[in-house]
Amino acid sequence: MSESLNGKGLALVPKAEGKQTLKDFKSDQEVRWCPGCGDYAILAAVQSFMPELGIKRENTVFVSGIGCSSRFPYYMNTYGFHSIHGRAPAIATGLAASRPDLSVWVITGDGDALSIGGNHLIHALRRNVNLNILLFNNRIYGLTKGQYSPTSEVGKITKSTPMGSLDKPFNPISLAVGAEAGFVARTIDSDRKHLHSVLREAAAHRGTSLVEIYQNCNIFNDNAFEDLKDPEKRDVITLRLEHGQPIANATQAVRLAPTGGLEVVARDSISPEEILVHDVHNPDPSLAFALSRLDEPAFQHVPIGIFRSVDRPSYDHLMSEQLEMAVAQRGPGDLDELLQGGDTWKIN
Amino acid sequence: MSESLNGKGLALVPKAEGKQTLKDFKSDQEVRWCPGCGDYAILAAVQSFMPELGIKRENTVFVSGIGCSSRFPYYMNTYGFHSIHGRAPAIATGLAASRPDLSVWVITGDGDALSIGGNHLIHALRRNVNLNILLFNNRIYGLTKGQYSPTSEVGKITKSTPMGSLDKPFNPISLAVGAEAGFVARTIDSDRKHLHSVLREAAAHRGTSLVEIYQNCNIFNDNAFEDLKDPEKRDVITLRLEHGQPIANATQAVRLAPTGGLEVVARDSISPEEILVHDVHNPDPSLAFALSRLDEPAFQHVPIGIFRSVDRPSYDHLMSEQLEMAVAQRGPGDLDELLQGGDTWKIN
Amino acid sequence: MTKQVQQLDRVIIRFAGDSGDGMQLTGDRFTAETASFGNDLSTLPNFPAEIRAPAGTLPGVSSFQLHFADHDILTPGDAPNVLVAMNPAALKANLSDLPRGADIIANADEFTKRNLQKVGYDVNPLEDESLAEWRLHSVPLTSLTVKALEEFDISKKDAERAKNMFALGLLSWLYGRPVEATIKFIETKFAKKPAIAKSNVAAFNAGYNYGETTEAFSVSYEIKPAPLSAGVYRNISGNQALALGLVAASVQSKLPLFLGSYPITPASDILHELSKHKRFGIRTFQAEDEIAGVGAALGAAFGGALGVTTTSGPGVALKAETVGLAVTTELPLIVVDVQRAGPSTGMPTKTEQTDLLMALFGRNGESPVPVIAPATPSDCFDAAVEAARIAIKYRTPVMLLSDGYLANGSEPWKVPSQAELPDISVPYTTEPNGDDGTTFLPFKRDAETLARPWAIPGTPGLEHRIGGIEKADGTGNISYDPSNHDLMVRLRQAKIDGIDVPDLEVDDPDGDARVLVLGWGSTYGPIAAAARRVRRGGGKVAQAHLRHLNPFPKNIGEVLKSYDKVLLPEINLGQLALLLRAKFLVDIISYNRVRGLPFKAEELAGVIQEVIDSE
Amino acid sequence: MTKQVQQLDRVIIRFAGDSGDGMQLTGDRFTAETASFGNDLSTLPNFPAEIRAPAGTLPGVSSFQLHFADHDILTPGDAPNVLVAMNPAALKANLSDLPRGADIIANADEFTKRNLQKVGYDVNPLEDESLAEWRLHSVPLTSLTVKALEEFDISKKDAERAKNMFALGLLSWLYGRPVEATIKFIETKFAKKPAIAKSNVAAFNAGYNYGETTEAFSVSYEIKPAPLSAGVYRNISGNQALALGLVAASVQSKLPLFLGSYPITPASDILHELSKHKRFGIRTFQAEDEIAGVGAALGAAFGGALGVTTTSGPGVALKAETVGLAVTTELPLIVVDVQRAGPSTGMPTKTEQTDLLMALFGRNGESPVPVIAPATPSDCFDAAVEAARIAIKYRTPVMLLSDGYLANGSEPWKVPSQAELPDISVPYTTEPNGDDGTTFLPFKRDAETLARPWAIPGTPGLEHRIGGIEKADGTGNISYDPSNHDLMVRLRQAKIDGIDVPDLEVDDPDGDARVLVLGWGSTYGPIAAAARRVRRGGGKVAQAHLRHLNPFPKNIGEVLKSYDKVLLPEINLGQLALLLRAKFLVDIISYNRVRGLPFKAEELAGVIQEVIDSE
Ligand SMILES: Cc1ncc(C[n+]2csc(CCOP(=O)(O)OP(=O)(O)O)c2C)c(N)n1
Ligand SMILES: Cc1ncc(C[n+]2csc(CCOP(=O)(O)OP(=O)(O)O)c2C)c(N)n1
Ligand code: SF4
Ligand code: SF4
Ligand SMILES: [Mg+2]
Ligand SMILES: [Mg+2]
Repeated sequence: MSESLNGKGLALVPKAEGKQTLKDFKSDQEVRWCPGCGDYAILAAVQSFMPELGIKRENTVFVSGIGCSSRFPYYMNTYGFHSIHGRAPAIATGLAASRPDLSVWVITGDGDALSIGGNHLIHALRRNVNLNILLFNNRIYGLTKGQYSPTSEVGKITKSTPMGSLDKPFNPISLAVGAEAGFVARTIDSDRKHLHSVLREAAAHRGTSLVEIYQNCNIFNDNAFEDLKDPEKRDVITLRLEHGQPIANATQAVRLAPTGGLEVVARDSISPEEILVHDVHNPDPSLAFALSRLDEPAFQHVPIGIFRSVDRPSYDHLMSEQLEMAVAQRGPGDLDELLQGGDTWKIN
Repeated sequence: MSESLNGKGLALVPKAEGKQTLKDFKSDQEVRWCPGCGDYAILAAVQSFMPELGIKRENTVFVSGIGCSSRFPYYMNTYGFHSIHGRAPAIATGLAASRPDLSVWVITGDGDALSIGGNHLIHALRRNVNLNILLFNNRIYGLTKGQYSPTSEVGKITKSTPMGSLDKPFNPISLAVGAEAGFVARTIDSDRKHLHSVLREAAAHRGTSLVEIYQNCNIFNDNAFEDLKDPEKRDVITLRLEHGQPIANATQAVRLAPTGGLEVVARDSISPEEILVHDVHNPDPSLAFALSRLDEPAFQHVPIGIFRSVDRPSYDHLMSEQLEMAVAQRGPGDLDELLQGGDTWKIN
Repeated sequence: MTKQVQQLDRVIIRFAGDSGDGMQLTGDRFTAETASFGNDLSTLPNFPAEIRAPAGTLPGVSSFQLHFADHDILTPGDAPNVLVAMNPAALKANLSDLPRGADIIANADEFTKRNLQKVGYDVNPLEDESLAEWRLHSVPLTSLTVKALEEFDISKKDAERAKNMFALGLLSWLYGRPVEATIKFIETKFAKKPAIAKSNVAAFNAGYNYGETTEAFSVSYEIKPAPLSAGVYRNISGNQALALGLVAASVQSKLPLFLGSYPITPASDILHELSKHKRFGIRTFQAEDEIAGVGAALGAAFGGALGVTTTSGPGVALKAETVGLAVTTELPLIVVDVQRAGPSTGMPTKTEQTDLLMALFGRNGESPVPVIAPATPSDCFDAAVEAARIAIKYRTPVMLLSDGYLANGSEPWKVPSQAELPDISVPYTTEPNGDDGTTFLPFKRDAETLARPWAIPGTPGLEHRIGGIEKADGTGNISYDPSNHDLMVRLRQAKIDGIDVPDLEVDDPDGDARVLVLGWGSTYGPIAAAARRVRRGGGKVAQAHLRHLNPFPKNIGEVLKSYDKVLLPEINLGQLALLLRAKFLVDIISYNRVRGLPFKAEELAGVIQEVIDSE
Repeated sequence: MTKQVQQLDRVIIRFAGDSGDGMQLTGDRFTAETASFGNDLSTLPNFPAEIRAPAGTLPGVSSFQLHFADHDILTPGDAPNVLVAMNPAALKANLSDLPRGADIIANADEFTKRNLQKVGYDVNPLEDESLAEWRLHSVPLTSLTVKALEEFDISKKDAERAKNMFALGLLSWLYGRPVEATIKFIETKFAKKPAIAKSNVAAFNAGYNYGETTEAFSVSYEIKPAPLSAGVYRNISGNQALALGLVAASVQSKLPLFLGSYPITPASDILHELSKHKRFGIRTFQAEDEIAGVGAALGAAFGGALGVTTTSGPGVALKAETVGLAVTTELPLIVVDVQRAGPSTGMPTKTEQTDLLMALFGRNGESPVPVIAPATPSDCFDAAVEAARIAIKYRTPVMLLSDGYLANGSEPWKVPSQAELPDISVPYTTEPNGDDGTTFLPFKRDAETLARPWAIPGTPGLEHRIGGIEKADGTGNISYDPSNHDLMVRLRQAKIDGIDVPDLEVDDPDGDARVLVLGWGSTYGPIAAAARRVRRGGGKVAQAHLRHLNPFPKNIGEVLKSYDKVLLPEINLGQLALLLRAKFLVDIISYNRVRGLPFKAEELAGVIQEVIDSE
């Protein structure tokens, strides 16, 4: 039974009756990000994407932590919970595990998800609760006005690191793959079409999907992802990951390195058959991991898209199954029977 | 300057004057694990190993969290801190970052390190503070009397999971590699020689080294690693990782899979040149990650040894450097100068 | 040989041995026999933090005390009448609690030179005169057991291990306990190892027969059943009762229960128990830590579940931030704290009442929560239902303060039928509540309870967002307005202050006491027993026990002021006293001992008498 | 044209504009000019939580208030004499605070139809009669600035942005402020963009000249320097003072400072400030969360550092468990809580005093910690040194309770020289302390202070282990002994109770007041100002301010009892009142407002007078 839901992330969520539009998903709250913030584009993309799912709006919930990005739920005309810093995956786990009829989205930032909330994130991933986690990675703490984050590059000069940061950043994709994630993807605020395509697959995946979204913070870390937006550079550094397609762009291509692992080479230096064909469903996460490492040195070749999409039964589903099995085996709970269970005696 | 300390984990720790023995490292406290617990063997191994380091005993500190394993510091005649559940990496980070003259060891369990303490662990690994983390993995919560842990196999029946656990376990090696760890190894309680060899390299590594130690809990999860100890099975399932050596045992061998990643094949089915030669210093962690996945299905082929040992400057060292640089640039701090800094005015 | 049978009205037995000797099991079985016989009873297990502390050492001693009687009793007893000591360590660790004249049944086989040395006995106390003031029964329990099991095909080790069953058999004979259930229990427990099952039954029977047939014991005792009120009874520990209370709360509120928890002594058993009841639609989630445990419970509550989290002191500290979020989002949540000795890790297996002020104040900002504390093991059931009632009705997190003593102690419990339990259900909000008939105001309050509506995802038309930032009264939109904040702070406080809490009842048989002894939580038994003693000695004392620590019962100020003196024993440094002094400016007399153990009734009787005498 | 110069003794100016208008910078610069001129002053920044809230909206308004005078003053002032309103939102948001007759300088250019609509003005208030009761100066600040910068090679946007400098220049002229430092400041700030630097200076000068040469303003004002005691002064905010105090504590204790912290408003600036002072050997560690921040600080303390962690309310909740570990391991640690409005996330940029009870009780078990609260921004310096002194001397975590008002507010500070600062160093233990001369007892206490020895790793012969489990008195070995636990609980409490704390000083000029107004923390300024007002009006009131919240000064009971009435204003629901009532059974009169804002002196004066009148 659990198998049969694989790939059907929303199978248990009731369908909407009429046709929905972007407007249905806009709340009446004034949006309060800085003018020019990448969060606007993501919000617009998500609002325009939601009708496509065709599920009841009231069965959709956005849960967030704290950070600029975590204001997101206020702007969605769905149920929403703006919780506390780092804990959204935990809160969403309880919600999704007890309500399989909901479509639950977690909105989080690089600090929220990877600094204070790192543990909840990796546990959500290994558990595979039916959640879609959108990680807005701007490589900075926005809301607290510009300290470095766990995805900031080494040597970053910020308010808290006037001589440069010392610690090696996390690669969210590598971390997620190392944490047994079933669905891991990366996209970017400025590319609505790509964002939609990734959200579509994330929603379809039944289990925890992690989507890293490169997001520009124009106030504290402007142009962090400029190379990926610059029309001239964009196409030569981005490596689009598409299932069943060779991983390459006009000038670069990925192949198996002779000593193991992957390498990026000039596309015209190898034959087309040598180019690695992407398999998002590969049960072995090793290649997805290797792909996640290609962005070193930074922004020379950046894979974008779905790194891994492998089904396994979701936690909430297995939990429901145990409840059903318990009833099937011994009947539904009877309170009197339970209370009077064990060694009892009677006094008249 | 930071480069020059690479590989010299104890370079800044003062040397012992006389020769030390195992006895020097035994405290006067009665050891209180269950008879037969694997922790005894690890304790004996560590106590017998410490003299080899030749550093001052008083400059050695063991910091632990909470759990059966975390009692460890009481039994070492060094400085010790038995702290709170999951927080040992954080506490040790403050200690090691402020005292480069200490050899700091963290003792932790699978629950302590990977459940409640997961976030501190992964951040310690990416930061690369000079710590040696020994993770006693018995795949169970011992101290709280037998609940499943984040390394328990799916379907495990325990007090808290009478119908079997639902969540996919972490693979501590994969998680660590995904968290940018520079040094990651696995060993086992019963093999003192191997334990010593791994501890030796861990201590030599300047930065955070994570050593997973398979440990038998004979009370709540007996024989979890029996296959690795059974004289008949042991040699055919263990894959010893040794730098510069082919990864193979009498019957099995590891090679690059034609579709990427690694695979284990019958040793006699391939030519010796095809066997993957282990390179612990590979800067790309992809192969170390792939090696960590070989233990699927469980206990068919289990790599043991050092997966990865790659140098990069340690956090504590970089921090000291910034302090020195600040002094070099502007001289040592002068309190009067500081207090009177900024816009001042004088009233007579 | 017919033996003499002596009538007793009550007995206190303490089983003590090595952690590996199975004393908890032995105690549990003796308790079960005693319960089914119909005595009133109360138990106190006491075990080391180590899973298996080194054999034969003092820290390795595990004990189980049982008090049973032909009348209703209140505590596991101060001083045992009988000590079963399975080794020298058990004798040494417990002797100081034993009044002169009490019986000691010692396992002579274990009093070897090596074992004696381990605990610092130079000579064997069974053989010198040092125990002359007690009634010593030196019995070679191990060798008798091994001999009795000679014919069985089991290892010597297994045979030796059955010595606790021999001891249990002997004690069962000594106090005329019914044995059938124990035999059945052994058979079920070892169903998969028939040889072990049979040999344990044989050891049990051998012990029983040893008492009956040898001359070692010349007297056996009879303790009549207690005249309990009619009904079905079972023996129950506090953790079990609490878990069952939560199941009952789920059924009676018609809400699915979601438990988010992280194991910790002495609370883990609630998680274990609840995880068995999936048939009731109960979801138990072992989280990665306490923060995730409470977070998941809160998330489930947002989704319409009865969200519960269970933990002990250090875990409560970790949950503080999330409980604050529950306070401000006004969602129902039950936070169970099975208090243990602190600070920090403290003494995890020992009891204490030191988390009251943390429960009340351990969060940033003005963050009021109701606090409830059960008085006895079985009362944990009712307290859990009451906590759920308040959480649901008022949409608030509720702190339920049990402790290590209640958690593991047990007593007979008159099992309620479902029909007797209150209906605590409150319907979700499903319709718009705005004046215009279409808008939904998530923070528009019920005029009577001040509770806000609970509209759960899946309800069309009521889509709304909540969060930790201050909310505008009514709409719930983010608000930084100073007056709104002041208003909301006061409304949240007023909601908690207004919770309907039953009046405090005072027990004063003669109605003319001038001294009131007050308590809360698990000190109920010792305080009530102490009051009885004092009254038996002619002293006048009134007694009252607080179950609601926040808000207090409405009549409490009046009660406090109507006595000349108020004595408040607490297993802390005076936490409730601080609250009462502050609120009522009454000069409460505190009596505080923080020893990780429950009070003794005798000790408290002395303290009460002193206060009376100082009048 | 020579203009009239009018003498004033004090002025309150509020700069208000959009978040993007640079009001904080403008206020800071005006403050710096005012400070260097020698007035006494006090400031109150007030900004939205959003980084850049939508332009032109009410939630996007950012303001900065400055009170300066020719005498010593205590607060940033209740009601501005002058409001600089850069747009309609700024006018609308602040008008209600403005007494009739006050000056309004409004940027007429921004009062466009669109901007007016955004905040719900139907007609332009600059043009109808609605502001008739104020003195309105409608100045086209933007266009004047743009015009003044025509010749510069900068974008129109950059030119417009300089309008705050124009306003600053105008106000500088109006109040006769010295301008050199501001010009230098602008040049340094924009050193890398010379065109911007030059144009900003030009805008500033243009504003100044506009005042001097046009007829728009006919009067300018003179406020003489305040007769402050001789010395070097600087203007300082609470966060800055606290950071410098920590640096000083490190120097004066001869201990390297280790800060483990996680960013959170309004505490982050302490992290920022300390991270600049690496020359002092200060290590700042931005941790993954608050738990790691305090954990690392504690680890560093174990290694011999002055361990510090800085945070705000929600972060304190998270640190509770680790602070408990520090309590039981008895290691020095400073926990700084810059309180903000709660509960939960609350209102992060607003002030509050609601964490006092959490600081005292927010941990499991009996877990006493000293608590200290600074009274004014500059007092944060001394409070930090005092916290360090206690932490080191008594080997204990210390809670230092600042708040959002102190953190961002500023005042002139008479800079102490290092020679005036106390030596707070305490040597590490380096020798065995056992009676045998060779053993080391990590929990053998100093007879006077009850502090345990602090022997750090690297010290030969003193190797020892500490931890969170209860420790045997003296040896520190794990102990489950009931009497030992009771003893240790009491010893830990006695150590804190015995901390040497200066007596509470009472300010009662005439010595015959019957009413005492008491406060703690940041309410000092408004309370003292209120007391002055009351006295000026002939009322008799004594004033006292608590810096040590735990333990209390020894004489406090006596002080409380020597007045008929004690009034205690707090920005919470009565947290200190609860403690004092409990301890001294005194019927404290509480005055509580929880609006996220400091009290106003006028408001408190009224309350004090009422209490006096009710005598
Ligand atoms: C417990 C707690 N600690 C710290 C904070 C302060 N804080 C709020 S958001 C944030 C980090 C924001 O960074 P990120 O998650 O990257 O979000 P962004 O603002 O960049 O979208 C911090 C440190 C808090 N609100 N709560
Ligand atoms: C904050 C907190 N939560 C929970 C506990 C209870 N606890 C102690 S050890 C432990 C887990 C032990 O498992 P592991 O780390 O694997 O160590 P082991 O005992 O197996 O060596 C737990 C849950 C605690 N002491 N503190
Ligand atoms: S600070 Fe950065 S992330 Fe935050 S709203 Fe502004 S631009 Fe966006
Ligand atoms: S419970 Fe398991 S891990 Fe703990 S001491 Fe016993 S055998 Fe070892
Ligand atoms: Mg960010
Ligand atoms: Mg374990």
